[in-house]
Amino acid sequence: MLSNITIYHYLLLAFILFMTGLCGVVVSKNVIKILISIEFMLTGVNINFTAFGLYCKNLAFDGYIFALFCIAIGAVELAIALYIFYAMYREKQTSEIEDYGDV
Amino acid sequence: MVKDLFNIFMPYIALVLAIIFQTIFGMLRLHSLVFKYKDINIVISNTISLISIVAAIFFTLAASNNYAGLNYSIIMTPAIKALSVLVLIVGLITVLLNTNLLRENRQSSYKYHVLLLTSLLGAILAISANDFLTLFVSLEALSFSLYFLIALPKGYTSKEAGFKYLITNAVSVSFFLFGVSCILGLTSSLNFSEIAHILQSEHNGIIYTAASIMIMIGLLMKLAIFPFANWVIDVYNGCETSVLNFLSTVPKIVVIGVIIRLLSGAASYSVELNTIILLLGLMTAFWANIYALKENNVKKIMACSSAANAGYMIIVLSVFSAFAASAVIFYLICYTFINMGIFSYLNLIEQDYKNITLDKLSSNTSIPISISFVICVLGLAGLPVASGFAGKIFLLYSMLQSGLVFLPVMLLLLLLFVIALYYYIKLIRGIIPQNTNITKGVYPQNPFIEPVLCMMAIITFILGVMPFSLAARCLLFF
Amino acid sequence: MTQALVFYPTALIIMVFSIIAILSKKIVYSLICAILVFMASGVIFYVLGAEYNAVIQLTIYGLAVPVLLAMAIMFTDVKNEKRAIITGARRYIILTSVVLIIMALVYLVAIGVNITPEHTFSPANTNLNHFRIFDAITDGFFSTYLAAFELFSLLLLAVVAGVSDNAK
Amino acid sequence: MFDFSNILSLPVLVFMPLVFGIIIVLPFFPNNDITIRRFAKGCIVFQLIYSLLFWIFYDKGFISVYSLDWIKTLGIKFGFVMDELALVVSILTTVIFTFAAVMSKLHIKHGHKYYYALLLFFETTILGIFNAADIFTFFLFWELELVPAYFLIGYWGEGSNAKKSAMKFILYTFIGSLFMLVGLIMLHYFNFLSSGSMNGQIDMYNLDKVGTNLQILISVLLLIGFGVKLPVVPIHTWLPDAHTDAATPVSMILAGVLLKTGGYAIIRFNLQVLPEAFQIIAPILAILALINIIYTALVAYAQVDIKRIVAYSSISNMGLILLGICSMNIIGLTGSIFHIVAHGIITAGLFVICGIILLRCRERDINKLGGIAANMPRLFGFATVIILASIGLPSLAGFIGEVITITGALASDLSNTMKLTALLALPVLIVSSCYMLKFLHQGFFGAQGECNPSADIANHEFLVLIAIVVILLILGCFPASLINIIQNLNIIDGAVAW
Amino acid sequence: MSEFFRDNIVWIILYPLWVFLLIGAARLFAVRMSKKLLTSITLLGSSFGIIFAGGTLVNTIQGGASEILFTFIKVQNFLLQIGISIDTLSAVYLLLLFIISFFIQLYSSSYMRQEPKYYRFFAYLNLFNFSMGLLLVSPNLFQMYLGWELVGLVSYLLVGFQYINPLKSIASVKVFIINRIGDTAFLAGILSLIYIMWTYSSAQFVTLDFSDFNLISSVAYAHTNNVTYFILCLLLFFGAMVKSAQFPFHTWLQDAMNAPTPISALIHSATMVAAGVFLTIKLLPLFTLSREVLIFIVILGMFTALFCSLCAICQDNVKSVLAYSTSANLGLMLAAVGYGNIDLAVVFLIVHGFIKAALFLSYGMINNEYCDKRQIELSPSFIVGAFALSGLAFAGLNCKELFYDTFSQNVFLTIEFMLVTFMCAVYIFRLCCKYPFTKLNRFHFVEQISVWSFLLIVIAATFFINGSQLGFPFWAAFAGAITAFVITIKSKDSLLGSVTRICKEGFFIDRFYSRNIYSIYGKIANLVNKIETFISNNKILFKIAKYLVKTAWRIEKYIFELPVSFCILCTRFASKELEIAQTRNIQTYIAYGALIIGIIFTAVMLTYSFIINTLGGIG
Repeated sequence: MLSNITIYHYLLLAFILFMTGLCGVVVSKNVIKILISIEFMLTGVNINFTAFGLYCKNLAFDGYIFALFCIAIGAVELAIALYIFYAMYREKQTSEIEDYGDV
Repeated sequence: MVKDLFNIFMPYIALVLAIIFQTIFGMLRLHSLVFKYKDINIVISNTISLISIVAAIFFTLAASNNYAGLNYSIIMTPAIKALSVLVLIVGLITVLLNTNLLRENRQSSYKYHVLLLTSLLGAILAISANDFLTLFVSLEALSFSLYFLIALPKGYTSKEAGFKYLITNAVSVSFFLFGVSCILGLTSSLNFSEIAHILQSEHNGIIYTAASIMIMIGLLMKLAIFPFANWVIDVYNGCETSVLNFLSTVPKIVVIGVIIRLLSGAASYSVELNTIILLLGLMTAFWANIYALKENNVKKIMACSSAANAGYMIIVLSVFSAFAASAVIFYLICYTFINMGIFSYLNLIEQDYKNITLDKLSSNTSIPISISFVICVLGLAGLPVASGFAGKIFLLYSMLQSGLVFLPVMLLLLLLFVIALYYYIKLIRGIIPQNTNITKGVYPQNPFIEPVLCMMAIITFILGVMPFSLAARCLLFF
Repeated sequence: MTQALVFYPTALIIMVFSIIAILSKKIVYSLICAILVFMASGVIFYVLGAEYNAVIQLTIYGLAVPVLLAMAIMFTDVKNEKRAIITGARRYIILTSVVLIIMALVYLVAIGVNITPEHTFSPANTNLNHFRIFDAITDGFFSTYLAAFELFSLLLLAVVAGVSDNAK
Repeated sequence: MFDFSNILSLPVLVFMPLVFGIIIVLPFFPNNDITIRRFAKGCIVFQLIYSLLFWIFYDKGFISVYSLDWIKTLGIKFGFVMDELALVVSILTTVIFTFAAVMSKLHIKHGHKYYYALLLFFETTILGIFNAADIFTFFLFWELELVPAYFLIGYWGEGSNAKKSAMKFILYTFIGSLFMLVGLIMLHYFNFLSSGSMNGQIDMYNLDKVGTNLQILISVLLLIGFGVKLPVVPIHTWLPDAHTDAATPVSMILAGVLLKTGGYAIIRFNLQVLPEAFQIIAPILAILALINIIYTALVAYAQVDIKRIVAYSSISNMGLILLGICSMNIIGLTGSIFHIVAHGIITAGLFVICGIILLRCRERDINKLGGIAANMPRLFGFATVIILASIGLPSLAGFIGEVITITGALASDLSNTMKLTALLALPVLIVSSCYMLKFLHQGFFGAQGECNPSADIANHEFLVLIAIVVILLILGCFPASLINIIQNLNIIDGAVAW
Repeated sequence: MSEFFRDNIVWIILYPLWVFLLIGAARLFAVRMSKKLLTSITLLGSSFGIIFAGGTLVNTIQGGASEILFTFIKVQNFLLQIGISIDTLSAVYLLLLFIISFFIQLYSSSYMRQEPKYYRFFAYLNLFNFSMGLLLVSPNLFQMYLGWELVGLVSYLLVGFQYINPLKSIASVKVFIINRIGDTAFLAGILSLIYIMWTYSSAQFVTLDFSDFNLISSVAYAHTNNVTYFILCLLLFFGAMVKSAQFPFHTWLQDAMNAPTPISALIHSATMVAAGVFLTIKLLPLFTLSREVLIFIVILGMFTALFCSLCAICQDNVKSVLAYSTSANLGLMLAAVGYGNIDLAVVFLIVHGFIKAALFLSYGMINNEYCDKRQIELSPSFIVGAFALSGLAFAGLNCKELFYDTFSQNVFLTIEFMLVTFMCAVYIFRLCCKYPFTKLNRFHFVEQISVWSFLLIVIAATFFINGSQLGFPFWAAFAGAITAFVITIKSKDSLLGSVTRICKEGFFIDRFYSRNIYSIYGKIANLVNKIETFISNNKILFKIAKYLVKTAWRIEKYIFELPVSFCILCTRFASKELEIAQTRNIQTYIAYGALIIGIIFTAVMLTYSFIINTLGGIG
């Protein structure tokens, strides 16, 4: 049983990674760690997509394509986040998320 | 392909051309080479954007109804057309109102236009997208540009608002993607039509509902639906009004349009999903209305109102029927115009005050302006003469049509309208001039604001008094 | 069997290091762990037959993103995190996540015992022809997902425009 | 020969005040208080004359219709219709607005332009309610009336917390009207299901195929809306506050006309459209009406604020009107409509008196008032007549309404509850005389109180009061003049025919 | 000729109304009008009234007449008409009304000459004439109710005439409200009767004409059980009871004594209060069918007579004594009506009216409210009236004898009647003994005319009424008079100085009225006084009413305002909580969001699976 790797193994892995990412978003104190956690969530999603891309009956490999877009967009999102974070940082000189709650 | 071009892509191409032109123009700083006048770059880029948006509106209207392109990944129906035009109109108005924003950021005027046009492009593409990938990318285009637009004004608060919007969106998009991946696994397809076709023939288990809910979370977070609604207050508060005008309407139009399509196709076969959406809508409306009661800051009140209105629409959408969809679209149209009116008034005030509280609302005493504002607020409150009244009647009627089961929901909805009335009246009360010294701002006024506001009030009034033509049109959509 | 031999260590790396990345107090450690997780997921992609995804994952998440993050850490002079006090709803969300993960594990074990053909996803093509996959992907990019693809490029342009001016 | 009835047009009747109101607000209009006041007064008097023309050219079976497509897909029209009931209440409206406009002279001290514009707008909305032919037209005006009412109460109020009261009024009414809206929509929809055609006209509804339970549901939903306006006891608490805090002319309108819209609507909808359901609800409603009558009369006695006393007496009288409607026969209905008119005039008169006292004495606490009779004998005379009318003395209008109403309830065939209710409602004659005479003798009698009223009534107040007294006397001595008009009403035939 | 009077009596009844309106309009528009003119037009009305009523009386001896003037209300089968109907009774009563009115108006012109509100007073007098006329000539019960209410109104207005005095104004309110109770019951009775007739009679319209009353009563009696019929009759009789100041409601007459004395004479002793007797006579066809009602009327009347006489003995105030006496005598009249002797009741009504009016007037003549007088004095005419009232002489004597004859069949009634006669003499002569007599001056000339006219009428009536003999009532009255003397002398406050002293020295009297007997008398007086104060303060009623009002107000404040305050509280609480949730930290938002959506999801899924498992699916 364990030697036979099915799609469920991948899905479980993806789910665990996603949940870990979610927990990370919620508990992290540092902005950068939050961003990393978001990337974890996206990675989990990507594993899901790739697994489905391989394992389901879709011959167009939509899952792969979707995963590619996800990777790219995730990176862009991270870049924007860092940009805005840096702009904020210049005002406040702190990287703790708790300190960014003035509005 | 040529036919495709004319039927679907011409609006996009108009916008894309404008984006490219703006980028080149701005990045190379051509304006400073050609013109010496300080504000001329703002004028030029405004003009280009306006022309492109008007062209896009024109092309959208000219496109044929009912067309699908790119292997059914993009489609065009009358409803989509209407919503696209609505989005473009919001873009147009936003461009007209941007003086305050750009005055402080003269250098980044082109940046503003590129981002605005990109988000418009993303928005209209998202409305007509027929598969999840296109939808995902266009939604991201919309929100990425919005991150920048929110963070664009100088100062810390706008940055924080942008950052919060970003984090919320990133998490919600992750949920959305997870859901989409599950749907992909279940149906082996990303295309809405195919998914609907497959789901009709297959049994839907808990995984399906969970996946749909995750997709919905991704979408509803943009609407500020209850458990994910708190961001809306912080973000609106830190947002500049012309951007807010955009933020409070465009994502709403897009997401409602998408949800209508999803529910009418793929996801309408799950009672659980509809129930959850209904519950979320009700909770949102309660949360927003109650939160707004004690609020004194107009932007925060508008944030709550925005969430509450999204809640009403979601409630009606959950009892999905063709009539309900038409009613929601009608309501959405009314709401958009009202919202634009209100934010243009706030824009007028924001010239003088950064933090708009209720007692500062009356700083401008011009009578037609005040009356226009009052008409718009009446529209939000759903009192007659303004379009919100007709919209609410349509919403309720569609609930009734879906069966007597929804009578309690209808009554709850009514209760919500009443609670909402309380803070809308506070707004109206705020507009009545007190005996305070009126301090006019140092800046020259944006000449577009007052005409825009009056126009919105007139539209609201006309839609309120004679809703029939538009309503009839909306009924034909489905 | 070879799949299993690759899968389990990689999965273990992903799980362990992702948790370490979240729990570690030093932000640099988190970054390193994150890099490990991203790379390991690249391996997973490879195992799943998506070489292109794997390559892109490794280049973007393995190189570009860590560099970006490292620069951000450098620029922002990040201090080590104080001990996280997890309160309120956050505590419950962690609890729920853990419970959900355990439930999923149990579910998998239960299913793994009685996997029936109907419930099993099988690979779409047993003989994976990598060129065929490549064809399919490019075909998708330039026919069905053309709009998305183009829009993505415009998105990049907009982001560049957005970032360019003020990030001195 | 020129036929005068050709100039009678319902849209003109309804919208004329609005047009005048807009003219006042327009920027070119002189911003002179006196000019504005005279112009507005002229408009309202003109409106009165115009509405009286409808009465003069009234002949039996007279129905004037005006209709325009509004929302075609739902069969909703924008239409007006005037039958005898609408005629009677419309004239009541114009009369009371005339009184209110005349009384505004001393009571309104700021914001003349907007005050008079809103007053005219208010008149339009109320006339719209009374003459609406279509349920959505009706609802439109019903909601619209909140806007001027809110501002008139809140911004020209005499009380210290006028704005709060206005808000309370708005919220109560709005809650009610939303329930009503559900009811109306259901009515419309089930009419469509039952008759197969979308139709919004009030007199065309046909719910034969709709189950009784559903009809009751609709009827109850509508009643919640109307009950707030009427008001029925558990949901009446907005009324004393609003009436107390509003300026006197506004109080006159509120009590004289606005409450009557509730009674009117119950007759129009619950009785005319949903008679079967109302047949079942009526006995229960009659008990509520009884509570209304007796309970609020008792509460009125506990009040010390003169305007509150009058406000509670209004509730009590509205209960009587409700009782008459509940009896579901010609006598009761005639009594109700008669009492609608009579009480409208009486309560306007009472508020005029309160207003004059407030203005002269700057005191509204009944314990601190006193001795007005000695200083203002003319006011005292009028007050005596109006108060006597309000406690139902024969030869004045109030008595006729009360007697016919109670007789109608007694003659009701619905159930024995109604008869018992009718007899139990009679003690209101005693209780009402208690609180009203308390008002009279504490306010007017006795040695001179703390306040020192300086002057007797002014000329314009005199005119209003004499008009009120004359109307009360005419209605009280020759009630047949009004009853004969009401008798021709079609609803009444319907009520018997079911 | 007499037909002319009969047919035009309606103008005579309407004339006072016009005068009233004329005065009102004149005052309203501040037109000056001389007092003489005013008095003369008023007197003109009354004098013509006397002529017409007399003429009509002559005519009606041959038979009555009735005529419908106009339809007041006509809704479906609810028909109320205003008309005029004259029979002997009403003609006699009208005559009484106009005669007394005439002289009292004359009297008032002198009495009220210092009153600044002279015009108003005369306007009210005219209004009274009109409303009383309306009541008397009413062809149906409903019109009678109209008049009934109107006379009540006039009474109220006149009691509160000196409203500057807060005590008087409160008294007027009390008078009105107690009258109102009776009126309401009366109205309830009328409406019930209408309802019964609608249900059971074949007639299309129920007008409640007095001419139809035989039919009406038979129908009503046939279709109701005994209790219902009794209650119905009682409701109707209630009106009469209150108006005639019978036992539990007699207190309003005391309050009514706050009115100017001419009014006490006109309204509160001679005419209006006797309307109850008039109504009872009119409704007798209804009452006779039920023995219980008649018994009730007799018992009530006799009891009131006894009770009020007892009360009167204890009073010191002349007007109060007279008021109690009025109640007592009206009780006697009602008892007579209940006993079936209508003629006696009517005769006594007239005689008593004149006597009482004369008594009041002669008291008021001296003790004018407008003169500042410290001490109460009486005029000689008062003693003449006292003789008549007590039954020692003149028409009073005749009536008492007739009463004795009527009641002689029943021992209890006879005894009671004797007691009443005895006490009547006691209280009236006690007054005569207590207060000194005074000389009249020329200012009282006009007043004297009125008083002596009344007394002359009474004296003249002696010769027209049968039964002038010195029977038991005379002796009872005589004994009463003696007792009064003795009591007055015994008590030290006597003002008849010399006589008092002589009697005091006579030891046999001292012995006779030993301390014990005297204290018994004192105790009874105290007891009666207690009951009286208890009733007159309306303690129970007041307490109940107060409690009701308080409770209602509390409900109003605490319960019906509850939704509002509850909403406010809830909203406050909720918005506070929401404020806490709005932490401004984006992580908490996400955390709460994820948690809540998880809970909702789980709950909904569980609910639906439960529904599907238990109900086997929805569709």
